[in-house]
Amino acid sequence: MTHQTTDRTTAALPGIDPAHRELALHLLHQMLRVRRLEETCVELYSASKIRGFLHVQIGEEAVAAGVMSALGPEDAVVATYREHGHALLRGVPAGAILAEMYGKQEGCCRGRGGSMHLFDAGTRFFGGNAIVAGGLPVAVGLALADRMQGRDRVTACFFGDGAVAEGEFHESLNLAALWQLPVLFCCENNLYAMGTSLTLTESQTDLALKAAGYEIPAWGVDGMDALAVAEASRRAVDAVRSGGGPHFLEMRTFRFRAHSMFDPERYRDKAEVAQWVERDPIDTLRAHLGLPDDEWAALRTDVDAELQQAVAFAEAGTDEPVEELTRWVYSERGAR
Amino acid sequence: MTHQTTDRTTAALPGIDPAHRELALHLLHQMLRVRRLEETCVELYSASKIRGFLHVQIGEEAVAAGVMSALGPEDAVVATYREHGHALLRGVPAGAILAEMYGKQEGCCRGRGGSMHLFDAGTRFFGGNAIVAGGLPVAVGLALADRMQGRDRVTACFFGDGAVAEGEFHESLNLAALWQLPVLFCCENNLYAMGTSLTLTESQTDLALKAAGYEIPAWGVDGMDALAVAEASRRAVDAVRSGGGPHFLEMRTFRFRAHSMFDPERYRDKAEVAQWVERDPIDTLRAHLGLPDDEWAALRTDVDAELQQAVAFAEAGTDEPVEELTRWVYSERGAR
Amino acid sequence: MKTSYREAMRTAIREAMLRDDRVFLMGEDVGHYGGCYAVSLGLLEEFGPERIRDTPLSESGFVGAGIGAALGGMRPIVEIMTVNFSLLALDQIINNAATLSHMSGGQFSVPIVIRMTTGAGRQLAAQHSHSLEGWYAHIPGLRIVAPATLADARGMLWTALEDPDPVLLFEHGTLYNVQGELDDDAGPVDIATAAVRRPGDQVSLITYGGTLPTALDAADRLAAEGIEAEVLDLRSLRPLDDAALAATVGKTHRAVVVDEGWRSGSLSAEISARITENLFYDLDAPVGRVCSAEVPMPYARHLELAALPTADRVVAAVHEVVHAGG
Amino acid sequence: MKTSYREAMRTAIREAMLRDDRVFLMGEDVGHYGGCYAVSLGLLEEFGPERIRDTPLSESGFVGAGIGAALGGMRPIVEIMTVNFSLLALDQIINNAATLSHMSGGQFSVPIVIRMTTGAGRQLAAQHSHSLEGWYAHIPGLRIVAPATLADARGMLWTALEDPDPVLLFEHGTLYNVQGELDDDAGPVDIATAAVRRPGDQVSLITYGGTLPTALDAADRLAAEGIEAEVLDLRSLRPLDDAALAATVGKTHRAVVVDEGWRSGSLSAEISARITENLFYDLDAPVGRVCSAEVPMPYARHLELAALPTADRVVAAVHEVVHAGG
Ligand SMILES: Cc1ncc(C[n+]2csc(CCOP(=O)(O)OP(=O)(O)O)c2C)c(N)n1
Ligand SMILES: Cc1ncc(C[n+]2csc(CCOP(=O)(O)OP(=O)(O)O)c2C)c(N)n1
Ligand SMILES: [Mg+2]
Ligand SMILES: [Mg+2]
Repeated sequence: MTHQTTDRTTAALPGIDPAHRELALHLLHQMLRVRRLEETCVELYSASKIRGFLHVQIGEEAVAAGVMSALGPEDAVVATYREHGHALLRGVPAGAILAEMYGKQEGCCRGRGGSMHLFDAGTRFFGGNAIVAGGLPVAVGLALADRMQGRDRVTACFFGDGAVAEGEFHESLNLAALWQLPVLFCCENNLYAMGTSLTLTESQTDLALKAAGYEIPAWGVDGMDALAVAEASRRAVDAVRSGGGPHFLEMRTFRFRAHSMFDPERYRDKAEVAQWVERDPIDTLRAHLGLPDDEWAALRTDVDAELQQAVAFAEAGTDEPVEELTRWVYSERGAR
Repeated sequence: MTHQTTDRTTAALPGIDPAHRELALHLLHQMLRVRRLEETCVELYSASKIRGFLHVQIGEEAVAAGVMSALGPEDAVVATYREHGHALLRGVPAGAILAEMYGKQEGCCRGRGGSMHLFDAGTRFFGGNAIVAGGLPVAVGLALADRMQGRDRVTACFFGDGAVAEGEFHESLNLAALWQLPVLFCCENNLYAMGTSLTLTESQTDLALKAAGYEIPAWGVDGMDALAVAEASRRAVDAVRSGGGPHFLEMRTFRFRAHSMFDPERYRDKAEVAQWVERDPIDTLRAHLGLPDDEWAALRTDVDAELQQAVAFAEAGTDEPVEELTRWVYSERGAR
Repeated sequence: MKTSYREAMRTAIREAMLRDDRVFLMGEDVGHYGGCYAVSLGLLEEFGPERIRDTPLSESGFVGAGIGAALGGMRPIVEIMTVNFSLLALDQIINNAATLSHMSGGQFSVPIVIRMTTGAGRQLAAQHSHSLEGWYAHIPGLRIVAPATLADARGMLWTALEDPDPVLLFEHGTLYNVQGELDDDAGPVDIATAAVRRPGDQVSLITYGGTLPTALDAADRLAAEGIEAEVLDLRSLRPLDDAALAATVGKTHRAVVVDEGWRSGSLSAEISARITENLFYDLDAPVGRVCSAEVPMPYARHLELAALPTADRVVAAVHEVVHAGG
Repeated sequence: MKTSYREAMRTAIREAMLRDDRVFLMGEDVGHYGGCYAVSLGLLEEFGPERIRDTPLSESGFVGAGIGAALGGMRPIVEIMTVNFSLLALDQIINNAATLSHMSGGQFSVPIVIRMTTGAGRQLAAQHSHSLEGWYAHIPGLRIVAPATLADARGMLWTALEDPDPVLLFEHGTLYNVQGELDDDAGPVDIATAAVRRPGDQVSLITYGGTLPTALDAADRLAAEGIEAEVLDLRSLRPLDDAALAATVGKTHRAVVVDEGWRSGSLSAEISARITENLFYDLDAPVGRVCSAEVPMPYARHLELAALPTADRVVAAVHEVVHAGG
């Protein structure tokens, strides 16, 4: 059912070198896939096809697109409950993601996880964690396993600005730095933790500076610029992979939509949102590329087709028999 | 039963101004009281009069003596399981402390707490906590109450280098700094957490620098020099009391004895200990003062008398009736 | 007056803030967001950011700070957004809040109220669907209460704040939208006794919190078949009201406990054990239990429903004990 | 071979390290200190600091790291110095270790073993004397085992490491110094079944871990008065061996559960409830329970003894059920 997504590279426009254009087009395509997937999720939620909590990252696509472009297939990814885009760009088919949100057994977790708990062993995508900062220690452990087994893999761990206040953040950064583990900490700083602004949660609001306090190389990146994120990620991933220990990227971004489908957004005014929407990462990159309308239209058609197939796949999904309720509580296959 | 301890100030020696000499003598006296109390505890433990875990701070007395000298009666103190000296210098009678370790109802907690859980409402001594870093959030809350009720009190919170790795340390420092609460964080850095050296627990071993990462004024102090600790504490307490927000003191010190009565000290060699013993805070201050032998002898006699009375008091202690086992699980007096 | 569980809880907080200026509300998103479940909506505007205090995501830190503030003379209401996150604050709750009074030989008490949303039923999956209130009831030094009605949502908070010891107050997420009538002069209620919500003499349905509506629904259906079930709402999970258990089972001789906790080691086990210990010779049948399946809650609706106690399952369990041996 | 519980546990760790190089031991003071209870003494010298890994005081961090390492193909043995500190790691244990397999639809499993010292009896007071293993047994997705004998201390670890799911292994602090004989070829043992440690036909004493010696002691005393008690060692607290419970109670018709946990909501409640559910008509008397008093453990020796289950109390409880009604 997977939809073949083809990177469409055409003759370079004057002034932009082909490699750069290829990367830019790739990032644009990936961001558009995330955007359309999540716009579809919102529609399906309103149509009551998707239930529970739903958190979309619309506006933040440059972060996932940029970081993922720097990872290899053997690397690992740990994300949060706002992870649809991360799963998709890591290689989980849109259909499997939507089927999961439909609660169907064709979903990537057989419908047991839902929106907040997407997992995929095949692409080493370790979720999908609904406990803020709960994924950080796990990422440290994945990296520890790689270190102890002499594998040059990198574990990318995504989390928000709100997670920085949690004790698990502190313990994880210290362990990773102390043991010099190959973790790339990817902080998605969208300035709000639900309805609480960063200024109300951190005494030190410069999060890159905070990370540096653990002796971890850390730098801030424009999280609305996919090319900047991709470039910073490439450098950081290279450093981590070549034994440079953990690195920390603070991606400064913004969520255009509400925290979840239940959030009336009382805590921020429309003007602040509007300012950021002007920096929409997709529009920005499209303009930077000077992409001709026909190519843009083609790209959209391509992505829309992918999503139509995905929705169809989810709609055709089937319920897992109730008799299987307690399956998977304990593993069915022995440990290898 | 309290033994009256008199600060013995005699004519100043040439070259030392009287105020300074008075403070120095006071600190010397206080350190000696702690030293002798804990030497007594060790003897009593060997004699099986005291059981459970026993952690002495022998070698670190300058820290408690110096900080306590800067606090007022309305201030609050939160300490760890290595807190006999803190309780004593805060004003808990040695007899009540020893009776507690004997498990007698005349003890400061009626024998329910023991060595690790000394409490005293009268002197606002809030323990005595056997969970590493468990006292920090409580200290933050005590300071929050003072702030909300407009009282200019300071809460001094003691903890070790090992506590710095705990999530509760991180959450507490951030809260105190974010809300600008009157907490004095007193880090007793004795270079080891049980048998694990600081270099094996922290990626950033400069703990003052680490605290500064929370936007908290922090400085390192020679924890073997009672006068230095007293001076640093005075300045920090003044700053905190006058609304300067939380401050952090890293006191660099060393424990001369084992972590507890069960510790064979395999993790450090005698030479390291010997080097630090040469800097014994009591000997150092006594030498600095050029205290005549007769005055020193008098001081010791004074302290020994206090302890003899304390031991007698504990020996005369009585067991709480077994029928009272479940008293105090819930309060007997209503909340006021 | 027509109101909702959510509004009743908000009124209770508001009243407490007005009655006693030592009272304040602290937690994640209680202020600017308006409360994750809108319980504290509007209170920031009325009382300001000092007393309606938004906290960072630091469960252990702000729960511990609440404990310290209580020791310092305040009367904190600490909101942990959901019981799932309270696991991060468990050290503070168990090792400090629950023990300080005893460890200090009665010198200190910790008058804190910790509120949290609990329970499943909204397809929030494994990490957001725990029912751990019965698990917390294992801890000496804590009082555990579970308001299941509008009157209790309105009246338990103030009584809890007046209690000198830590009280954990569990609000089931499916109750917030429950609408109903409440006396205009409704006020504080006791937090120690159980209450019979429906009289009956053939079987006792013992429950609390989010499953009270389930039990009442089942009782109606049973009545239709001529089985009169008495529904006992525990209200306080620690301590348990043994007298009320004895009274109802002494009358009906048969009992079914309805508890949303995972069956093994749930509160239903303690209740079953106590009934057997105290009323063994009164029992005409073994105590039945209707609990949640022992599975991290699945997201899929049909699986979640299959995992939770439903009126169907309660009715079936009652049939068993009613037709059992005796 | 003459050995001790501590040595048997050390041998088990050593053997596991030698058998499988994916196995490593991680925790506070397991290395340079030699282990808080000297279990890992000498292993740092033999296996080096990578595989005998001292951690900072970061319970949530290193337990979570153990979970991640297990997902990454390692076989971590994570030592939490004592159960009291495990409260700080509970989020990782419950929300990650216990749920990842199910949440991911069976794609992942977490083959981690978490060892901790549990229990009271050494005057360590309120914050260092918990017995929470029965409390942990409430959590689906976890296996809970409690080695009470030298053979189990020697043999449970390897089986636990071979299990694909998280296993929590509880070592009672009073057992480490127990001396005894162990076959030279002693090796892995199952971690699923209960074991009869002393046959008898008049009453069943059901226990585990640190209270097994207490129960055996009581059984000897009862035998002296002519009451033959069967002592069942649960060994696995989750899952419980229902067949073994049925077998012993089906034979004796009377049971007393001995559990060091606080009485209300302890494992003894679940066992009592299950026996009543499954064997109600076989019972000649209500199931008795001998547990800890519901108090944060006091330091004073005489108070601690008064709070704990002792052979005296077990004997008294047996007298009650033996002379009871039926
Ligand atoms: C430990 C924990 N506490 C509280 C919550 C409730 N909650 C869910 S998301 C969220 C805000 C997180 O903000 P941030 O980390 O910045 O991520 P973002 O949602 O902005 O992407 C909160 C408070 C949670 N899921 N986990
Ligand atoms: C949360 C927690 N983990 C582990 C322990 C066991 N433990 C007791 S003291 C200690 C070392 C603490 O070192 P540090 O904070 O430096 O204080 P020090 O003993 O050196 O004064 C440890 C690991 C504990 N009491 N609490
Ligand atoms: Mg955010
Ligand atoms: Mg130390």
